[in-house]
Amino acid sequence: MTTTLQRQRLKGTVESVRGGDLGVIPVVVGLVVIWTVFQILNPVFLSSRNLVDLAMDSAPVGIMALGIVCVLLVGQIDLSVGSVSGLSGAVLAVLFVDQGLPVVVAILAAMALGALIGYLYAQLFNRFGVPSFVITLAGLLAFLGLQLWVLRGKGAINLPFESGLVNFAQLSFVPPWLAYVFVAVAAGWLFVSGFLHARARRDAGLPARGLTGLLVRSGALLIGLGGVVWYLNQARGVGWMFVLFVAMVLVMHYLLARTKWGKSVYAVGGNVEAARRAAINVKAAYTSVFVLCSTFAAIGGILMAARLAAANQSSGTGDVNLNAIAAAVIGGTSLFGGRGTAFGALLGIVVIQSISSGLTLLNLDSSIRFMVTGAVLLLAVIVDSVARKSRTSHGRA
Amino acid sequence: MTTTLQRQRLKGTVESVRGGDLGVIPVVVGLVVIWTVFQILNPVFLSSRNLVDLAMDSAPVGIMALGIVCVLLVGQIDLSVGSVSGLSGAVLAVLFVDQGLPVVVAILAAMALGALIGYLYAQLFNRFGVPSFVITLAGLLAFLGLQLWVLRGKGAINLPFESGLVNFAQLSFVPPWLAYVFVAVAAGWLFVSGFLHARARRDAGLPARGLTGLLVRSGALLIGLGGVVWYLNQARGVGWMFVLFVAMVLVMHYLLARTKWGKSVYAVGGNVEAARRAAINVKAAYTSVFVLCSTFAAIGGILMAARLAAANQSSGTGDVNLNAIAAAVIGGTSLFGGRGTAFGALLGIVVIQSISSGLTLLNLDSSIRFMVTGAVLLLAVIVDSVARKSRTSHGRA
Amino acid sequence: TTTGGTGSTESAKVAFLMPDLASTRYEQADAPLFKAKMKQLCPSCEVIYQNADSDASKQQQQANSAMAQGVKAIVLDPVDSAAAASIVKSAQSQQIAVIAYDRPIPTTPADYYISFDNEKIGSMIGQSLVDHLKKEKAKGGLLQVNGSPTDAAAGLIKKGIHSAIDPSGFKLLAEYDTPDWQPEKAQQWVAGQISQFRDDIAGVVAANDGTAGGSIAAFKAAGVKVPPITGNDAEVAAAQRIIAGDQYNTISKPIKIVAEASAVVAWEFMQGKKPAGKATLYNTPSELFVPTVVTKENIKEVLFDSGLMKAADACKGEYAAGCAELGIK
Amino acid sequence: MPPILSLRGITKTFGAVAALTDVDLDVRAGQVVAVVGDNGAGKSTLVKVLSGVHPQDGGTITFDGGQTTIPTPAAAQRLGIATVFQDLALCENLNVIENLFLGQEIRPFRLDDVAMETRSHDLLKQLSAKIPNLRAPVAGLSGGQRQTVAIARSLLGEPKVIILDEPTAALGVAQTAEVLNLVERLRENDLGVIMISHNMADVKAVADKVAVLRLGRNNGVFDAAEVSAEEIVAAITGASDNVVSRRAARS
Amino acid sequence: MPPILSLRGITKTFGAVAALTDVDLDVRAGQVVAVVGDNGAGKSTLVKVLSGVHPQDGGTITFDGGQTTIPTPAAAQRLGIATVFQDLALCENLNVIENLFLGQEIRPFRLDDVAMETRSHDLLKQLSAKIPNLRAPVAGLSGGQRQTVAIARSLLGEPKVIILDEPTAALGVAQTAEVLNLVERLRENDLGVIMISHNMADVKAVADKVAVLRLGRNNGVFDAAEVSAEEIVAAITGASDNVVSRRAARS
Ligand SMILES: Nc1ncnc2c1ncn2[C@@H]1O[C@H](COP(=O)(O)OP(=O)(O)OP(=O)(O)O)[C@@H](O)[C@H]1O
Ligand SMILES: Nc1ncnc2c1ncn2[C@@H]1O[C@H](COP(=O)(O)OP(=O)(O)OP(=O)(O)O)[C@@H](O)[C@H]1O
Ligand SMILES: O[C@@H]1[C@@H](O)[C@H](O)OC[C@H]1O
Ligand SMILES: [Mg+2]
Ligand SMILES: [Mg+2]
Repeated sequence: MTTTLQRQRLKGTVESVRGGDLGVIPVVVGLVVIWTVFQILNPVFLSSRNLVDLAMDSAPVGIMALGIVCVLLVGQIDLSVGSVSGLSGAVLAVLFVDQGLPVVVAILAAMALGALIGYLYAQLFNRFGVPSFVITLAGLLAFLGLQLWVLRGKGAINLPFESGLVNFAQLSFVPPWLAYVFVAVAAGWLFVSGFLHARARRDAGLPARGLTGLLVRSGALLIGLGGVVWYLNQARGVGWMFVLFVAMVLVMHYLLARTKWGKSVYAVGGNVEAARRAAINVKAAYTSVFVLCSTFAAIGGILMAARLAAANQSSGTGDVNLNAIAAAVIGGTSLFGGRGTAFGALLGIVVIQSISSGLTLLNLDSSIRFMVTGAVLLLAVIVDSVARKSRTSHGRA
Repeated sequence: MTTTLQRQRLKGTVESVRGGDLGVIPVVVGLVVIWTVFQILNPVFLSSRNLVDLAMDSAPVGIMALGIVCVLLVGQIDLSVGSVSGLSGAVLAVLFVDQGLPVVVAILAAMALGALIGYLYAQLFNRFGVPSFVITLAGLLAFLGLQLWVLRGKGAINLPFESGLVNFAQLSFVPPWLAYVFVAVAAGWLFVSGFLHARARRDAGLPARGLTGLLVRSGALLIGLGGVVWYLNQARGVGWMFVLFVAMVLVMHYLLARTKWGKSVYAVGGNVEAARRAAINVKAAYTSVFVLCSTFAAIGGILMAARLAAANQSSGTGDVNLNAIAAAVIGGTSLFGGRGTAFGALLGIVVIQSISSGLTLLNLDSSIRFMVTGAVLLLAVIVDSVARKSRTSHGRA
Repeated sequence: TTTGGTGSTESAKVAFLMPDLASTRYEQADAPLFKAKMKQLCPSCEVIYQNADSDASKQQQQANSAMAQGVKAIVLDPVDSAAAASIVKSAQSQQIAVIAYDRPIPTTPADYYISFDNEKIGSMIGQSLVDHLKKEKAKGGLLQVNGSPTDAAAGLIKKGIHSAIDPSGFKLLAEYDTPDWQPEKAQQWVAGQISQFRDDIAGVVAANDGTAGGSIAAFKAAGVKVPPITGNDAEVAAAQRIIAGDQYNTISKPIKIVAEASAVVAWEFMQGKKPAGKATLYNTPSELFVPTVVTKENIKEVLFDSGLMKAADACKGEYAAGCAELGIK
Repeated sequence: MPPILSLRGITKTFGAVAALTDVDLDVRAGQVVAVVGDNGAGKSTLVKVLSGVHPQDGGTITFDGGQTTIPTPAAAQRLGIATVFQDLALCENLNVIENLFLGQEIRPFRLDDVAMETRSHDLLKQLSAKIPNLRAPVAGLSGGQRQTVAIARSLLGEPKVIILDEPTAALGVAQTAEVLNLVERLRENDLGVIMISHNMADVKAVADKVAVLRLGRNNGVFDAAEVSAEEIVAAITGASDNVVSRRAARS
Repeated sequence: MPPILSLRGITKTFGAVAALTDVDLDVRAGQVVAVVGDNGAGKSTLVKVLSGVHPQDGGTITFDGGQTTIPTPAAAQRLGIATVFQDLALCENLNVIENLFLGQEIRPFRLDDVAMETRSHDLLKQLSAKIPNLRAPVAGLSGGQRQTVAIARSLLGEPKVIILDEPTAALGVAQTAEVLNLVERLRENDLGVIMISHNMADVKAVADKVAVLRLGRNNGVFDAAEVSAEEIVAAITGASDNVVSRRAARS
């Protein structure tokens, strides 16, 4: 029986690829296209050095996009992550530099403020049913005001370069040997957990991945990730801040895919009435994602301030909001709720930062740069959408 | 039979108000609260003079909000109305001032460009299924770039104060007698059309509004609108630009409520698959709203440039986008499609402009101003949402 | 000291990093002038020009990217003076010279500083207006339209304006930080103040030409006489308004001079030299230039006779008559 | 008389699932063909092919003598095929009248609400519908009320073929009887009717032919008058000894 | 033996529509009560009151001897009331297994997909479900497949009362027979069952009592063994001369 099931499974995979269920493959293809073109236009683009920067720059907004993914998954939105990140950076700077509090206390305070803001949003949403668009638009304005007020009479505050925080965001890289250990552990863990899982499934008479499949998968991870690490190590290596981002992606992936809470988030986004009737605490689900999102925005703001070694009045304004939301959407998260993954945030922000970094290297007029950014963004997503569309026309709407 | 039906109808109305189906009443209540507070804080607020400005300032972004309402009705979004408006103002200025073309030609060209942009969006949406969020985000960037490019080497272009266009947006007001004629015609038309309609319904054996009801309704309009006109006439009166805006609201209201096209828009937003199965040309519906929205954005941009008597590189940036979308949402348009009205755009923009105007008179620090704007916005919408919520809990979800 | 970057001086790279698009000068004046001068000094050198669009993080990315491309010097107009410290640190650790341009970097000394300062600009336009009003024996108070509340440079201009008008004896009726420097916002705010103060407004200090244009439109739209209004940047549109008598002043910054001076300094750094400044400010060898306030009286000489602006651009259509009157050809 | 609608070799797959394989079907004017089959047998997929919702992957459709394709619902409407879908496909935000006339509004540029409301009342009365308020959004309707609205919808226009996918599933006894009456009237008016149903009593009551689908393939076409319910069930389940017959034997 | 669930004077209005007025109902453990009535009679509203979806406006609910309120679905779940809704209420974006275990997942912090998948297979097999792939989103399922999933859902946990709103409406003949078998098993296991149905044959086959709702009010409770289908139909339609009897007379 196992073998027929395995054959079924294989057939399923093949069919699902043929049927257009390509997961993240299209975004990756889009990314490869972008990278190739930029590399042809300027060979610095794929240099280790530039990629090291690209990875570091992705982290703060990427973390914010991770929060946005959660909010979008329940079918809501948060327009205020930019303001919250700016406010959080300002609070951090005032507490740490102006008030001389220990940096850890300042960080925790900024994060707590973020969480509180999310909680406030959730209360307004759950009690009054105000659309989250409006709540967070109000938040966008109000917290920008608060940020200006916190920095009033100061303008900008420098964070000391010597502080661990700034060091973390600018200069601390994983020692090469440790990076390779990480890769090995990841591949090993993927194999062992996959193996145990497959065995449990087989014991229960369910179709399961074969040993070869598991080995290939782990081997691919080992070689792929190992290659990336090796290449980045040609320059300064893998930044700890990027490691933090990836770790957060993995944790969120686990929470969304492998816990009851995660299922409740998808359910609320898919059909809130069905979720309610399944006795899911819908309000708690909303509260959790709003709190997560604002807290992540605060973390993003802290890292942005640390990377800049300064907090100022314009931190978090400009395109931070749109970039965070766009990263989530480009990574395949639906604006209508119920569809998306944590990895999407990672891919999406890498697409956005690649476009930005590639264009930076091209030395264009701002007018042209805006136009090209728009065009490239569109192209990257068209690849993805066409694939998705073929899936829909195959009836997997 | 007619009388029982009439009684039923009356009962229905009473019940529906009691059941929370208050239409626009809650937003109006929110507006009254805002007005009262600002008037107490600064008696200039409700002066004829200030209200005249408020009405004029509402028109450009209000027209853009009208387009947003249409796009939201089909469950899509346009993030680029700001950029399109800025581009349109720039094109107008270049053609009219730099190239010396007749103003009408310049206006038509700018509008045609807007329509073309909408058409382009619709093609990308219909063919590739790219989420409109991403398409219009790309448009936001690309058309901002184009605007900068159109104005390259110039920065800002003055529109002559003497031109009819600038005059229209700044100084031309409806002569008092004509304004009263408009009011009388409106009230008369409301009565006559209502009467004819009621007669047709009665003839068909359907319940219909009674004569008293019709008279009361028209009388209320006559007195209400007449009062407004009288008050504005204490200062400079009713601006033609505001009249244009109101006329566009009325036309859009007619199109949405009383034509086959309007029903198709609501249907696509309510359940696109049901609309498709009802042989509605879904793609045409999307195309029409995207074209409308971008065209309205272009008109808004023309009027903004006219009101400022200049087109510059920052026109249409900043909060123009968010204000247009927020006006639609505050006016009760759902972000998920299928619910909203043209009048919502009018009410929404008046709420937003009232907040902005009220704060303008209060001479606050910008940090406080942002915070207060956020808070007031939220309060205005909470009133509305609470009413809506009571409707939902009455089972009219 | 010039081991940073690759290749010889002949084909060296230099970065020219500008802060925003809100003001058109960076893209339209500073960058082309710098490039032209650089070309003249070193025909084979490459200038990497970037504009950060008011985003300090973006500017940091642009600087990192320039360093990855092996530039030997960076001319930096910081979006945020505090945040620019990171760029200076990082560049100096790679032996890349940083020339602070337009705005200083007070906390971490750069290698050189070339500017006219924004605070000074604020005080000059304010003072010019106050002097004019006193001469005209004007009555009433002033409105102050500042730049973006999130823009550090706007903060400096604002400070400068206050230094001129606070002791002037004219009452400050109200002031406003214009979000994103948007002329439309300035217009709406000024319109509100017109409703409120009517004839009490003796003049308006607007922080740049865009907000000045918005203020003027507000008076026109209210059907009220336009009082004297300041500006800053010497845009063509502002020159036209000055010619037409709608705007009182603007300020012309010697962009050509600073841009070219910075090119010369950058080239010296690229060759491994260490130019000494004319002065020392913020612990940095510095060179400061003085801008010129432009009014109807001197617009011909300052803007047109000097070749900064072409009559063909400004004297079109309705402005032809005004130009003729002032003898601008 | 040739069939008004004739399918040959219709095939449709969804990813790995072959919903229809090589299906044939003929419907004549004035004939009621019941299509029956197990859950997931492909009945609704067949309906969707005929109504232009999901065009087939292979096979041919002949309508009114000529070979044709039905790429969209609009094409189906043009041919004269009206459909009541199993999942109803109503717009929850629109009211009953708007749903009834969706896409077929009277007077496109100045909607004639009087005519539409009158017509709605007539149509629904004919189906014994109990709907308190035609001007309330369908979101508040009961399951059977919605089904009645969907059925009434299909009677607008002048269709030549009507396809009903489980039309009586949610209907009360009275409404079911009315729908069966209606189907008989449609036959009298020379329309072709395809009715999907799981209810053998209803099938036996109105169908002329019974076509059985099993696992996406034809599994026999029977003359309704001659076949017994047990035989149909056997064709559906693929065995004469099945849970239905066992239940029947038990009681 | 006292009823496990007992309703007195339940009232519920939606705006102008009085969906339920003064409704009483009793269900005992080990008893199957069929609730029948015309479309819009208020059956589903009654179900929603009992499952905490729309709390009643007036009246009392007694469960297991004590008076109680059911303000939310979670409260219903805590009491031990499981419901299959007429509109099914599945999450289209989740797969069959996820829908089955929604809100009742095994091992909240490290989901046990092996156990859940095994259990799903068992449950669905018991209902003769034909579902090609349990890991595909329910969006692609046929009407009957969805209904089977919804029914299977209600059997998880340890309910004391199961409410089925038109459980067999979309089911094939085999699946219908399985569900009727299931209902009988539930009775044997001493659960209380409320079954809404329009199908008199099904009602007669498994119900112990038949409660009729008409226009939102009680219209009689009958002993299933003693009442004829015609009598029930007469109570539903409010007249012994009705369209059903006329059809029956005609054929
Ligand atoms: N859009 C779709 N995507 C994927 N699979 C689908 C889709 N639509 C139908 N299927 C599959 O095709 C098969 C046939 O489905 P169909 O709806 O035609 O069945 P049916 O005979 O109508 O069943 P029922 O009696 O339950 O309504 C089923 O296995 C179903 O899961
Ligand atoms: N959420 C709601 N909002 C407004 N009216 C409602 C709502 N739900 C039900 N109704 C109305 O209440 C009445 C009873 O509806 P209910 O769904 O209980 O009927 P039912 O007996 O289940 O009918 P069916 O057999 O058609 O399923 C109907 O007239 C319906 O229109
Ligand atoms: O000229 C001004 C510039 O100095 C300032 O930094 O930014 C705004 C401009 O208008
Ligand atoms: Mg079906
Ligand atoms: Mg029901």
